[in-house]
Amino acid sequence: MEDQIMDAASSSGRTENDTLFDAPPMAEQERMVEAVLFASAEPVTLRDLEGRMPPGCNPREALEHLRKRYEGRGVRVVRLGDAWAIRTAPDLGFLMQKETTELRKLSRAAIETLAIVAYHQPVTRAEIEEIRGVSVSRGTIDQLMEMDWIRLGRRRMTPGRPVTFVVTPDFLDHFGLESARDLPGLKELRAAGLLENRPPPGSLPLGQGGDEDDEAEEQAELFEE
Amino acid sequence: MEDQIMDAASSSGRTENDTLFDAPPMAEQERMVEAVLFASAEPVTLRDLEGRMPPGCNPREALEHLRKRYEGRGVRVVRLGDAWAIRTAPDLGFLMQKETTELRKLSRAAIETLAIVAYHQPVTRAEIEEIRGVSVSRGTIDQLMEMDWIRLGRRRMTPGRPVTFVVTPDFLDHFGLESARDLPGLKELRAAGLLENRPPPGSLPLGQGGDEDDEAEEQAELFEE
Amino acid sequence: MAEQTLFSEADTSVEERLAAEALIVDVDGFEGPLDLLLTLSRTQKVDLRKISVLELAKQYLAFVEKAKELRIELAADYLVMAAWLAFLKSRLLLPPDPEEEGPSGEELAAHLAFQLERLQAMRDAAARLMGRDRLGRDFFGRGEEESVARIKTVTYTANLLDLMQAYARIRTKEDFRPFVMDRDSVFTMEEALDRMRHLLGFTGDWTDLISYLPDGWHSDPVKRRSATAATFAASLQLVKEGKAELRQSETFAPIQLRSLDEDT
Repeated sequence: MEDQIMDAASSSGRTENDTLFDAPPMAEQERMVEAVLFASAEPVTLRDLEGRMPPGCNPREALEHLRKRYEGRGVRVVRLGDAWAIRTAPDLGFLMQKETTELRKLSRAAIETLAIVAYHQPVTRAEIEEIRGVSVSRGTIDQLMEMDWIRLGRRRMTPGRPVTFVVTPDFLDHFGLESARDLPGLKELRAAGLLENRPPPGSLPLGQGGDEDDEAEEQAELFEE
Repeated sequence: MEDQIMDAASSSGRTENDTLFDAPPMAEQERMVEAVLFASAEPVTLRDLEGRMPPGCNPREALEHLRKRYEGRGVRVVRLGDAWAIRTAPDLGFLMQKETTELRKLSRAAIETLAIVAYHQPVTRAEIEEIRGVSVSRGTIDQLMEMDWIRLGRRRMTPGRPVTFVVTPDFLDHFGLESARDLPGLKELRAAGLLENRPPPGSLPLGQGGDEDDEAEEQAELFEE
Repeated sequence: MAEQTLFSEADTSVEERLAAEALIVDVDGFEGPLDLLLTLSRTQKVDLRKISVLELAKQYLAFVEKAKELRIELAADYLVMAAWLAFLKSRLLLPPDPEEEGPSGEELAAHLAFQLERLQAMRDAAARLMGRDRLGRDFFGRGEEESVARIKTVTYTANLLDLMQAYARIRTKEDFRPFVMDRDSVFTMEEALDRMRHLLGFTGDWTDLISYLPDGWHSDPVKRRSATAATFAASLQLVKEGKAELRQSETFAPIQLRSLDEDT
């Protein structure tokens, strides 16, 4: 069918009209209209199409072909006032639900808490508070759990048997990590220029003192494959 | 042709498989995939498609049909790793001056670093430095990560367990690559031994050999399907 | 001889001399010694696989010499490379010593050639990559994302950089707080002086200075160090005031103190 249109366009060009002589075949014009409608952020007017396409093109005809081609497909060529656009077929609207999610930046408290869980897991709430230097609100933890980025780990075998938090596979997925072990350490962050400031020379090492051995052991367990 | 497939899908559903029984015909699945891909500016993963389509659908097969259907058209169905997207045909770029986005100017160091990550992935910072013969400046890695063209890979199982870098689906999308295997000249470079991390004989001022076996394996994994 | 290849005016054209000068003046424009070597290797006009590493070493050393003459400061890694190339050159020129350990000159030269070829290959690859049809320039994504407002869910998001920077911020906060002495483990000289003035009266005999440390300051090394220093400083003050005398039998022996105050 395209061949027929192409022939018609080029033969009419050859015989009747000098400006049409150099115009691309209709199939090519249809491709152009298709690409422009797809990539444009707004519906495109005929005049706009004419302005963009090579001289001698007939966007109206190309649009008609394109509209026919998309009949019954998952998307349609629709006319909106004097402009044209490609739109999802109305019966498939149910597939578009995901497009309506609103993205919001995570709060500073949440991202800091998340970072501490990622780097120190399994970590208790008290430990998170000690590292951040401020208390962690219930809501922050709840939010991160609801997002399925952190979950409860094993209880710590210390008095009170506090619950611990670890990151989830969803977290790894979202941040494009193979495992939490792949997070760069402070030295690596600094080397990569991710730390704006440098510590004064001779400052103490950054590691938390205390029961590091204990923790390291537990971490090793957690990170084993 | 689609009709045949449709029949095959629905008849097998009727006779063999209860979960397939309710799956829409393949032509309908193709419409769905078409609608979802058209509606989204970002590549859509196979997993995402599966999640959005009715149970029993086979988006991979639908995608193959759709890809064939759009061959030679103004827009194309392209594969980017595990994700799929619709993109305009490159030969029609001249129509899109309005849509052209100012590409961020990258330094020579950043471009070289990007190429090294793409061809040598997973690659450590030390290896990048060995290949370029200079240290990677502050901010180069940072910039490439911010652009979402490289991300952290698995840590290398060598002393110090250094972090590695790999390229992202966004990188593939930007450069129109179906997968890292399709990097231009990859085969030739590999055949010429230029992607090896050849340990220097004795000690060299520039050398820092890696664990080659480990790395070769990891690379193979990455460049495989 | 090496000078000739780069800097002799007799057999080089004006263009080549200009290029050579540009090399020198623009040494900052090189991304390290390997980049410089790669540029120099182009004067050989051969396949990188057939390059003469010996010739290249000579050119590099001549370059470094010239830079010295012109009093251009070369970064340390250029000088390290120069030293290494001088070593390589001697290895390549001298007959191999059967006694000598380590890789041969040829092996070292081959590896350098490999490094140059690999760097060039990566540069070519980078150029090909950047020359590809690119999203947003040659081909385009959907201009108008469709939004069918059905379910409105709020998704919170953050990227890896946010996460890593947040962590770095927390963990380095400590480094940048204003300097404050940790009062918990510091025993001041004033405190020590108070304590010793009080205790000195009861000890007419020579007494080990350590016995003046307050209770609870012995075991923790940080506290012990602070208390010892304060007590020692306080004892010096007492000696200065003529209220006590100090003695030590030999280096590192215990320091002993006794009261001089006859009245108390």
